[in-house]
Amino acid sequence: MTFGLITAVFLAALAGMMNRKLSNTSTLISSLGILILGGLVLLRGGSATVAHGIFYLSTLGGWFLIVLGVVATMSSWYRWGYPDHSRTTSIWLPIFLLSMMTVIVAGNSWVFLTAWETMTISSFFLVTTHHEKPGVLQSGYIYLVMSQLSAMFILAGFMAIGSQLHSFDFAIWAAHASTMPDSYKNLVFLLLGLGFGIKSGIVPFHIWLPRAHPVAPAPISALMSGAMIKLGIFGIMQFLLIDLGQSDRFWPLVVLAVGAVSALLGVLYALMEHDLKRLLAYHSIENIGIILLGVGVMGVGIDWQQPALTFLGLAASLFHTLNHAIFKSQLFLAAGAVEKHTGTLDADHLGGLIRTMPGIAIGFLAGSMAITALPPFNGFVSEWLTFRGLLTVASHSVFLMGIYGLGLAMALGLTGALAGVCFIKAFGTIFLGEPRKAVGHTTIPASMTWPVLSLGLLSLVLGIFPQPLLNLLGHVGLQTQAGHTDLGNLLVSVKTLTVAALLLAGTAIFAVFSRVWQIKTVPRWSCGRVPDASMQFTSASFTKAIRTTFAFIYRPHRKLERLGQHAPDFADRLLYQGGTVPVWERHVYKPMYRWIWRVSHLSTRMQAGPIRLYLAYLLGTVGLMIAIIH
Amino acid sequence: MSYYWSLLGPLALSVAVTRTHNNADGRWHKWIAIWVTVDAIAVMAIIQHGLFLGEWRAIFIAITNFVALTSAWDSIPWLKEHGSVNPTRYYFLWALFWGSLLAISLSQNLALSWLAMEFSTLASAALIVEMGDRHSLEAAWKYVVIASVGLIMALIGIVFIYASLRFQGLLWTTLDYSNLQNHYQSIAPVVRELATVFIVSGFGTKAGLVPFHTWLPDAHSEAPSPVSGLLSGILLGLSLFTIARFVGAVPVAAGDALSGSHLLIFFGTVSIVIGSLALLVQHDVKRLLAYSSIEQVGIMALALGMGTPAALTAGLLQFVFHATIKSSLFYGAGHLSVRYDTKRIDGITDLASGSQARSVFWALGILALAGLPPLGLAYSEWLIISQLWIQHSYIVAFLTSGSLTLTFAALTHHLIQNLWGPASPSPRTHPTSQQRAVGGVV
Amino acid sequence: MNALDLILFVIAAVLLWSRHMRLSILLLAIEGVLLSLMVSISGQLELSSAFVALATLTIKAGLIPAVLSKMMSAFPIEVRKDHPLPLWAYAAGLVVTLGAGHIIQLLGPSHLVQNKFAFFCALSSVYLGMVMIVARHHLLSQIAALVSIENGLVLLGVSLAGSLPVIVELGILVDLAIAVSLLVWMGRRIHLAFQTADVAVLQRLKG
Amino acid sequence: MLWLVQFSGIALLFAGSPLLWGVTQSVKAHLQGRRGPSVWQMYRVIAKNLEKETTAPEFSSLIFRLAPSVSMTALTVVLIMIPLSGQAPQGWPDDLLTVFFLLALERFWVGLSGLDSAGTFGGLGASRTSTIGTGIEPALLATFGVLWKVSGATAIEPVSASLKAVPTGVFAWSLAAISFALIVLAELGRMPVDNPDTHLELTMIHEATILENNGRLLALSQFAMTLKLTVMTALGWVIFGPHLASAWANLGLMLVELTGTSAALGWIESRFTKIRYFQLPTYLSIAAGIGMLAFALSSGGFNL
Repeated sequence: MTFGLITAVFLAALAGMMNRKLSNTSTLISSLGILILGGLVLLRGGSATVAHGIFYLSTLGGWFLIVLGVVATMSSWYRWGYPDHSRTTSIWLPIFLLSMMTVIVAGNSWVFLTAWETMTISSFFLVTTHHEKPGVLQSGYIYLVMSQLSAMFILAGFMAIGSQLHSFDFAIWAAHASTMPDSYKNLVFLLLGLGFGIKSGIVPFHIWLPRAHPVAPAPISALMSGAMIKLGIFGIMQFLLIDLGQSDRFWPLVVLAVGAVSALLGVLYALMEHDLKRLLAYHSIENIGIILLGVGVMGVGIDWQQPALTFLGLAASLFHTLNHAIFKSQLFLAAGAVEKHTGTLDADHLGGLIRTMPGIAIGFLAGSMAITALPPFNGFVSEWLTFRGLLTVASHSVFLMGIYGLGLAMALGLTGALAGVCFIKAFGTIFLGEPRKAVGHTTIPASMTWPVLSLGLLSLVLGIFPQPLLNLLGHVGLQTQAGHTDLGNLLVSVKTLTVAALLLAGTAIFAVFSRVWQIKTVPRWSCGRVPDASMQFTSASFTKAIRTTFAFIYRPHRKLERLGQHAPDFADRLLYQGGTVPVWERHVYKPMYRWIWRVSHLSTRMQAGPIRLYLAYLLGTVGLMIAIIH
Repeated sequence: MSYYWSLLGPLALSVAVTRTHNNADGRWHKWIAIWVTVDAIAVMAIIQHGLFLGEWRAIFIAITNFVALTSAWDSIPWLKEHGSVNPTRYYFLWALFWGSLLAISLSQNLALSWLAMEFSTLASAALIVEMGDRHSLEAAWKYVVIASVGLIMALIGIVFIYASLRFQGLLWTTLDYSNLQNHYQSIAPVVRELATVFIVSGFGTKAGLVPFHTWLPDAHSEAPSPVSGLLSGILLGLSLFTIARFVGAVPVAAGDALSGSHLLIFFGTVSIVIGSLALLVQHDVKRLLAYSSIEQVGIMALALGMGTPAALTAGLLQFVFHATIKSSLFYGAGHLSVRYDTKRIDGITDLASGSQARSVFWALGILALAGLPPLGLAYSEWLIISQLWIQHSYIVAFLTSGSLTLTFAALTHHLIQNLWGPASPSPRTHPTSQQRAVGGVV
Repeated sequence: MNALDLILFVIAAVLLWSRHMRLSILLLAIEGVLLSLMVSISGQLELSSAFVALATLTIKAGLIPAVLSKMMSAFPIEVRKDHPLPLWAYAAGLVVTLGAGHIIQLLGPSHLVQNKFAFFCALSSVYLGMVMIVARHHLLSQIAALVSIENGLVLLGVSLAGSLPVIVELGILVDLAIAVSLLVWMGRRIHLAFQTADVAVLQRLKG
Repeated sequence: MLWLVQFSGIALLFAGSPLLWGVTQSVKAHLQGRRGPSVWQMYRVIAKNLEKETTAPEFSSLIFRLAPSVSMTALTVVLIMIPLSGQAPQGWPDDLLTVFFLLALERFWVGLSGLDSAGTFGGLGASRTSTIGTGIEPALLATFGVLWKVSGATAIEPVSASLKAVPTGVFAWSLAAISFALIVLAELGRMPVDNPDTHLELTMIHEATILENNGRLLALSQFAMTLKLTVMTALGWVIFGPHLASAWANLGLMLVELTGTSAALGWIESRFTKIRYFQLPTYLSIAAGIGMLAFALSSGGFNL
């Protein structure tokens, strides 16, 4: 059954690859296939090997298949209206989908790595669809290299496990990996953690993410941000937490720290962006951080042998994974619509789009509220779970460890608040107010609007009724086979339905009370001057206070030049330039890059030209070796 | 014994070629290619039994013939592009080179392997000189001198081994690998160690192990592309496997620092690191491929150095994949450099907007070389790395993994440039090889 | 026998030192004659070893010097002379000669080396040839050095094993002949292309 | 029984919140030597605004029109969730973290409405409100952490009694209460963070976001402002205040406490000056630091 379904997905995707006209339909079909497969696996529970160990299906994988399926289905639907009929997309998109599915259902490390690398290369070609635009190739290249780095770490980690267990089958790993010695587990944790972490975009390996995601076409960005980076989380949970079981207590704390740092820095960098898609990409880093906080809680639970805490962390991270997939793909799809609608994504040029594309605007608002974790949307539930997990860790430990846990919770709180600011900014400057520049308005087809709205609706539904889906998570195989009991009261104290009902009813009552339909439009107040669009706050001015507050992170710079004849006193024109310093790029990656080039140059010095030197190498080496013999 | 029939093809060809008249139209080139193809198929029929059994010799012959036949087919367009090359001489030398490669593959005897290898040097060097410009002269000179010195090293080792074994009364079969294996214990350990050092570095020179590789980038980049394919794809691997056969037959006591496997692993690692580092700053497309060969040979050396059955299989796989991929890339590089009139990587740009087949071919080849699954080489490399882990050679494993990443980065860097790079303003700014030759003479 | 070895060793040393191509070629020819003499008296006098000796004489004392001197005469007078031997080469020569002693010590316990003096002379000639190929600039010197190393190797074979298998010896000889002819042919073309016979100019390919 | 107490408490506090505002204002006026308006003044202002015609600035959308309703709703829901008698009825949604997120919801919509008004002041107010929010939320969590540590649950519960069992409980309690008070001042936009009476564009924070509101929208916004005062102080008293045996008595005590707080607020307003906007991060991080210290002390030990 499952094997048949996998085969069907393969065939559908391959058909799409062969034929450009078929591509849309068959991608949609294979996406739905993935969704169904995920549902089947999840409902059945447990794990099974399929096709002589080529595929290995676990409940965790089932959950990630659903995550992938949802995003893929919506992106495929969205593609019907998305005016990008390039050959690149029609060939590589099915392969990309297929490889992501195969990563999840892979049964041994060879299949996994093949799928993983195929995923990298196909997404690289998708990212560079518009290679003629400046900067795209560079972004794609950085993405490719970072991905390969990740693949190599994963390879090393797999080899470490495989050489210890003398098998590369995941089913065997699941059974025996927990018996490995602790020192070996540490090595595996380091290698696989780095490998999967780089691919999911943790700080400081995040630099590829804000470059690669924005330049890709919108459905691709949605898939990459919504599904692909989640596979890193899948790897961490499957191999490091579930398979390895109890390990050194140090590691969950590292995961928590990495999560907090990624979350905070991700949102802080997002705040300074005025390109909508780059902003969303930075938010992916933030959300990966939040998911990792949940993962860390799960790890702490495993190490403390606390099934309830383990399950809390698991539920928090997995649910946030799904939620982020939903609202992030929704936001990316909406951003794609904005781009097609106006031809730009620069928040400093846009404004008032809620009047020209109300459907997308409402979808974006729903997504913004979900990503900011506001009730009654789904982000609220998963962040609530994460908070609960962190505060539980904090309150069950003493002094320093307690402070650490509380600090993490506070970091998450700060992250949430900053995300709020960022999305007030994003939604406010792009969809509200008066247009800042005159931009064209192309009509958006309904097939681009509806996926965005459906995803918004899905967010809302999951925010109000999270319990059924969370119950499915009880099947995820953990070595501490408890947690099922705690499932029921996990969400008992957050009465999502009550709160949602109160909120909707209250808003309706007050809206009726204030008679919103009777309100007349009048000119706005601007101290008596004639108001114009430039008086509005822009993206940069909105976040000025945050920029100064976090100056130690941003290292902002500004330059004010006075131009004109009597420049110092009466300037004709002022030239203002400002920005922030990309710290990681400047202080880590640039020097590293230069260093590698220098070493490379140095290594070719060996090949200096004169044949007598070459002969001297040869004879010298042999002489040296003979001298060693005794 | 029947394997020796495979030498008939090259010999017949070399004789037949001398009978041809050097008329302008190259119609007979096609017949040579057909002859090589037919011969390859016939030999395949002879050796198929051994092939199924996984005999090394059979595999070597098969892969040598396969690359030779592609080289023969590629020679037709290549000769058309390079009118200044004398086809008769070219094909004569080519046939000798092919024959010497087959002889290395076949050889069951250390001394014969040595001889065949020496002849392969001479034949291929003569082919490089056929290009006729200053660069190729320089490359060929370095190639012959360095390779000869290296091979003399190997010969010193062989003399030691022979001198130790001549009392066995086996006469000239003393140096058969099987006899070596049977009698190696009568060789004093120190002699074994000394001979291993000489033979590994001697044949290692032909295999292109760093620091004996110095001739390799020059020779491979200046040779005619069809010959570069054979040089890089076949000759390097065969030299390495000759070392492996010797090392397998005459093992050094396990505790010795300079045992064959240690040397192979050491030089292999150094080759991987240096080869991958050099990739990043290359300007010449064929030099790029040559350095990548050094790196690949290093990986093979690791596999052969470990010597476990799994590692040997992986090494063999690596050899086969590398032979097919690298040779086709060399052919492609030759045609591209003629088409764009430059061998500079930054001159060969914007492939993607041209013929689709060409860009797909090039991209697939480079990506395969970069170690991207499911394109062959990735798997053999992974297998080798897994063997390193199993043997607990962590440092080597990390160095190899790191270098593979670097290789990937460098090759894709150049690939992106090739596929979509900005079209160079005037494609004719770089002098062609013929112009260079003329300039050199003037 | 030992006297022959000593003479060959001295010739190798003089070859290293000699700047004049004509002298070098002459020395090579003498080496060839002595070698063929050596081969013929070393083992039992058989048809095969006589054949090898004859071949050695033809190739090493006849063909190779002839080809080399033909090549040299194609060069103008001013490029018939190599640079003087650099100082470090003397030191290197001394070191490698001592190195040969080191190897004899190494091999001592194995009883491989029957005639230590002959072995020493042979190995040192090989080593001196190697020093020569690194130290010398001239195209011809490099070829001569290659031949000299090869000669030393034959000496080594004789001193260690009496003789190598005939087929191998003949193979080596033929190979040497072809290699030298090829190198000579290339050397003439290099001289034509680069207007010099100094290998130090072969520096265009790097990196 | 608890249900009845809870519902009457909600009704009382909802209806009485403009009165509490009035108390603050008149105490302030008295301390400043003015006669000041009556304590019922806020009711009059709201009633007056309800009668006026409602307008919205050009370019504004439904967001602007809905925002006062949403913030009003969010605060009402928070009010509903607080167990005003110190003990929630069975199955009551008295969840601490939900309160946290509801406050964020209110702030989010206020910010949006500011930007939707398409003027300079709206954006300014939105920017300042949400920036202050980024300091408030983590600091609030520190206090919540203390609560969590003591009760081990997510519900809003009084902590004083439980903290007494901890050796350093008194310190923990007082530090947490101080931290919470500092945060509440910031959240409410009172001195020393913001001056609620100002109409000077350069300094105003909350006022700027509702500058374009009038008529019914303004009435809702003003009511929301007073409701927020009530909600936050009630939350503080429930958590940190004394706790009596009877539910009705507790409710009565709550009313007294709220009135007292309003008066105290008036006193604070007339004693302190507003600190600079760019000094606010320092202020808020001090609050957060105190909260963390309280959390550390609430475990009662210093063993690692």
